[in-house]
Amino acid sequence: MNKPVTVDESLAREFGLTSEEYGRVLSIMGRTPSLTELGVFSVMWSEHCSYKSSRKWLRTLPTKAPWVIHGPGENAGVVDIGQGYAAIFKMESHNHPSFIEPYQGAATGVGGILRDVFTMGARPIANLNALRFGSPENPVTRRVIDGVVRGIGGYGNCVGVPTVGGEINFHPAYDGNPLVNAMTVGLARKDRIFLSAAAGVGNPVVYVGSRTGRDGIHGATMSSAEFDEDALSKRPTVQVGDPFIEKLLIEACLELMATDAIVAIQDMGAAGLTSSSVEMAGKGGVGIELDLDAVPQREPNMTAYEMMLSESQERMLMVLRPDRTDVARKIFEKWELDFAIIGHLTDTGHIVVKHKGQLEADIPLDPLAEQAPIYDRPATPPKAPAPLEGVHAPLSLDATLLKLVGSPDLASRAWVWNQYDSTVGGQTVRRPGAADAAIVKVEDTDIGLAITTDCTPRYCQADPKTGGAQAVAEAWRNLTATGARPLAVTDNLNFANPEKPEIMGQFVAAVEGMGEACSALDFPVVSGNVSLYNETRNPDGSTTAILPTPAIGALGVLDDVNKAVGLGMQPESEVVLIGETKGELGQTIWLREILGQEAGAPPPVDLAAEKRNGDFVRSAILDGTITACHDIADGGIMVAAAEMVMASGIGCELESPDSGIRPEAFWFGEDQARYLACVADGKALCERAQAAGVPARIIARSGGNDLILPSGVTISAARLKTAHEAFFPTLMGN
Amino acid sequence: MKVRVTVMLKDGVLDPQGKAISHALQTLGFDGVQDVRVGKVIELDLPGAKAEEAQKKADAMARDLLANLVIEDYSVEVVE
Amino acid sequence: MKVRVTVMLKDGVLDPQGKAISHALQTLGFDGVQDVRVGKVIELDLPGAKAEEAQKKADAMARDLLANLVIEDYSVEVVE
Amino acid sequence: MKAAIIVFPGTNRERDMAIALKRVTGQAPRMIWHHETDLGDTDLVVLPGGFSYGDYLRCGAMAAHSPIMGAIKAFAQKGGHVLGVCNGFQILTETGLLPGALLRNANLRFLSQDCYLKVEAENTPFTHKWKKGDVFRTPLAHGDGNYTADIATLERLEGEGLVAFRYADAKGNVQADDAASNPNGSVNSIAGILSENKRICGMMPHPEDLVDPLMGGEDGLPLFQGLVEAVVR
Ligand SMILES: Nc1ncnc2c1ncn2[C@@H]1O[C@H](COP(=O)(O)OP(=O)(O)O)[C@@H](O)[C@H]1O
Ligand SMILES: [Mg+2]
Repeated sequence: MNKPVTVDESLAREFGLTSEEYGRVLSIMGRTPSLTELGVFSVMWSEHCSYKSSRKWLRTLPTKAPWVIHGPGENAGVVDIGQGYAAIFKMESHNHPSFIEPYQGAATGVGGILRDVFTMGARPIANLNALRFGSPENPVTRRVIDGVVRGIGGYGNCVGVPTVGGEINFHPAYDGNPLVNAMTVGLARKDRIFLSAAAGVGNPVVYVGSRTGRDGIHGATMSSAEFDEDALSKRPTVQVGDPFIEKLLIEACLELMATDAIVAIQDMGAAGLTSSSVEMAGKGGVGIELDLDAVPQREPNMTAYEMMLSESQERMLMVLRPDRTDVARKIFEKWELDFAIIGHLTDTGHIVVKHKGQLEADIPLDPLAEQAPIYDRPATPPKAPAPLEGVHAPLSLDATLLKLVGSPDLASRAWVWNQYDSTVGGQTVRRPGAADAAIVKVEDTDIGLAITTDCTPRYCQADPKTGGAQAVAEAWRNLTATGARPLAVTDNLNFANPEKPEIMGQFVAAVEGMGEACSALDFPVVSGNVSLYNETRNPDGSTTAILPTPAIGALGVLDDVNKAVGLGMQPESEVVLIGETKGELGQTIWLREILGQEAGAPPPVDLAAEKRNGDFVRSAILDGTITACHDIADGGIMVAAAEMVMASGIGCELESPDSGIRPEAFWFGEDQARYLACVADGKALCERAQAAGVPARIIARSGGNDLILPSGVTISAARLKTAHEAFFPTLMGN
Repeated sequence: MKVRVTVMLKDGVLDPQGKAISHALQTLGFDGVQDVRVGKVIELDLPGAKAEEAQKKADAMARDLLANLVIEDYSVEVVE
Repeated sequence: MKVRVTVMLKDGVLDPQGKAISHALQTLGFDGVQDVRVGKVIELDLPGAKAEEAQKKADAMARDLLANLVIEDYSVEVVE
Repeated sequence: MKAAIIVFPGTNRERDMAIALKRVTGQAPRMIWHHETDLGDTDLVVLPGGFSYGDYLRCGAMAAHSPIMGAIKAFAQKGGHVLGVCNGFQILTETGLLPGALLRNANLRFLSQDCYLKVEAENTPFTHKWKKGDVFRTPLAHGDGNYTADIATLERLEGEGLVAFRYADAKGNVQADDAASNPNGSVNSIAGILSENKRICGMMPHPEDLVDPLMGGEDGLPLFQGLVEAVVR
């Protein structure tokens, strides 16, 4: 960009601003902006940074509870977990970069979300990832999986944060637009939380971490644009992550945070130096002046525009107490990281950027934020799905079960999680696959954190509102099934082009469903991320939208982690089915895998029943009655029972339901708010449930090593496992 | 014919390995090292192929598999 | 001076990466590939150094750090 | 037993190791930054797991040149006890304190899973709590754990009883060409080796991550308990 460019409306449009938005820039500036100024506006007003299409709806989500310390608005959400500790967590997407370069896209996604968490003073203690891939038959899918899984592992393993959970779905709707949502949970003392609002006119603005290169310029605007074949020519924006530097940055920042040097701190995420400096100064109601000559640079001859928009990874911006800069400098020198004072706070309320003696930008911060566009985009309410009728089972129960446990969405994910270090840190109480939520202990205490991510996109596609509520309910249920008390939610709302009313309609309905569920379950949203324009333009001009995917990341707490239960079948137990079964087959895995249909309405979500059943289960776990528990989700009761058998190798004999429901609907229906629980005395638990108004019945007795169906057909745990574990190694070739 | 395909990160793309090595060399007392870039070399044995053919083949292999053209450049060299 | 240090696994040390690439190339339909070996190339910029001096320096760096002589061989080449 | 854990830039299992050591000694081990040149008063030096220098170039290569390594070599020469786990093992081979090298895992993927180890050498400071042939479970987590050495070295290791642990199945069967029981493809299924004086041990798996029933078991504990006894004696 060394040629002089003319800033005008057409350039603004190239940068992703509409004509109307450019008009607003002109009126704020009162003159034609410089190239750097236009760059600042374009990224700050991008969908990614401004939430212009979603903000109106995000505001409707419940965000408060007595245990919430910081809700949305900070780098990550903060909740009180007791004994003076806080958990800090958030989820973020790196969808577009992960399609262009799966390894680096996923790796830098992990790096970015880690920074959002440790920038608040937390040591990251767990990573999770929610992934959506295209059809397994599509050859591109393999390449994407391979790169994404290596990238997540490559980054997370190196920084030494255990990757303890996540989820994966496959659907052709993600063929050209996979979803990579990464979540980090960190731990801090609750009186040592660091925020991003700058304060103290004259205080130094300090840059630490890696040097700035020309990486990812316009990444924020790219992630706000729909994908077309040109995407591949936009490739030079690919950023490369350096997890080694990130590890040093974590240690150096935490060491500095133990002192009183920091006034404010903010990671440089999307739109790097621009968004971090604008947000810090804006939130603090001060001005900021930057001298780009002082910015550590990796490449020669970088322009102000390039430096302001670079998305080089592993960088942080801080405001320090002036008398503590030397303390800080020493710490960063010890960790061999760049440290530079690149500016100071002012009282002007402007961001002023200077480079090589030139004034490159001078923008008033208030209008930049306050006049940022907000859209109330037209939304067409989704059509109610036609009810499912007249389906019947073509296969025996045992053949159906073996097919289901080996199907892409239900098959073992061990191939994936075995590439993630899940034990580093020495606090992982339940590793992937051992319980419905991962459990990580808070070192030196008995506190356990339960963590999960959930979303069922096929439900959301059929009925976004129910799907949004179901995602929240399932996350809440997964935490509950370990014995944890669910505390709060982070989300990653992945949708297609919001300028299309039917897509906006999906978004609005899903948020509405989420909000209702969060309210009913006392489960506020404390942080999140929105990723729009997830669609692919096909060569014939048509577009393929992803399934609406409001991924939910959720956190719960166990005051005594020793009371946590896993999902492995226990010996000499009765297995109690908790919750009501009507045999809902609409949008089930059974329907899709066995009959090849995606049809009907998703199972209804009854939030009162959800709460009642869950509270009952939790209390029976915490008093030691329930010794293993598994929520019933994709695949229904029989798949849940099979998963319990596979987890411990201990078998069980299922009883004939005698329910008046057709067997396939009883065993494979996906009715919500249900659990399987191992107890010594099933009858006693059922009586207790009845008293609490919770439907419960004994469904099986454990023993041996086989799953015995009501028909008497016997499937060994080993045979189940063979069917369960084949999918990924076969797909990936090892 | 033996062919050597050398794959290096594109100019401007961050090379974390190169950076770390350059740093380590300094610590070891090797001064005067300005820039370090790390790449891969893949040696292919293509018996029976003539030089030109081998070059072409290796070029196709590099495009299809050996290099990640999003972030890497490659060069092909017939060795013997 | 620019110097290139090429580090390859010693003959006789199993090269799983080479094997995997050879396999992948076959799957992609490239036939006639007999043997694939994968190594590293480290490009060092030594401004001011003369060719001979650069060669010597790079040789020392390779011995000290860049190659592990238990499993690897290296070669040094002055490029420009 | 006084223990010291060496921390390199990128080390990430130092806290796990500290927990395990504290469990058997009742006292927190000292953390020593790699820039130090003096080990102070210690009975045991531990090089823990992680990604020193990002595992760039070769795992352990750059850490092997850290200032502290001089002191560690001197300590070893005087007969000090040194344990290197995972990245620590890689560093020990890179410095030449242990023979051989660790290559990329045979399947070229990072592996994080439980494995079974068969105890091969008895009556060493690291293994004397077990009997030869005992099998125990331990997590492993590495991308480069595929042990290799030239034939002469292998013959010496095997001949002098310097193979500490081998990868095995749950019943103790060792089969080097079986990816299920020898996941990273190590030659002779070697998971850990000893120096000639049996005071230095390097191993890839992480016994320090299995010392608490809450985390799934205590199978790794005997190694640390044994060290306490051996070193105090
Ligand atoms: N879907 C959502 N639900 C709740 N909060 C959200 C959502 N999307 C974004 N937020 C909140 O908005 C703020 C800005 O988010 P983001 O731009 O992703 O932060 P960052 O710049 O740190 O990446 C954060 O506090 C985030 O938690
Ligand atoms: Mg942030």
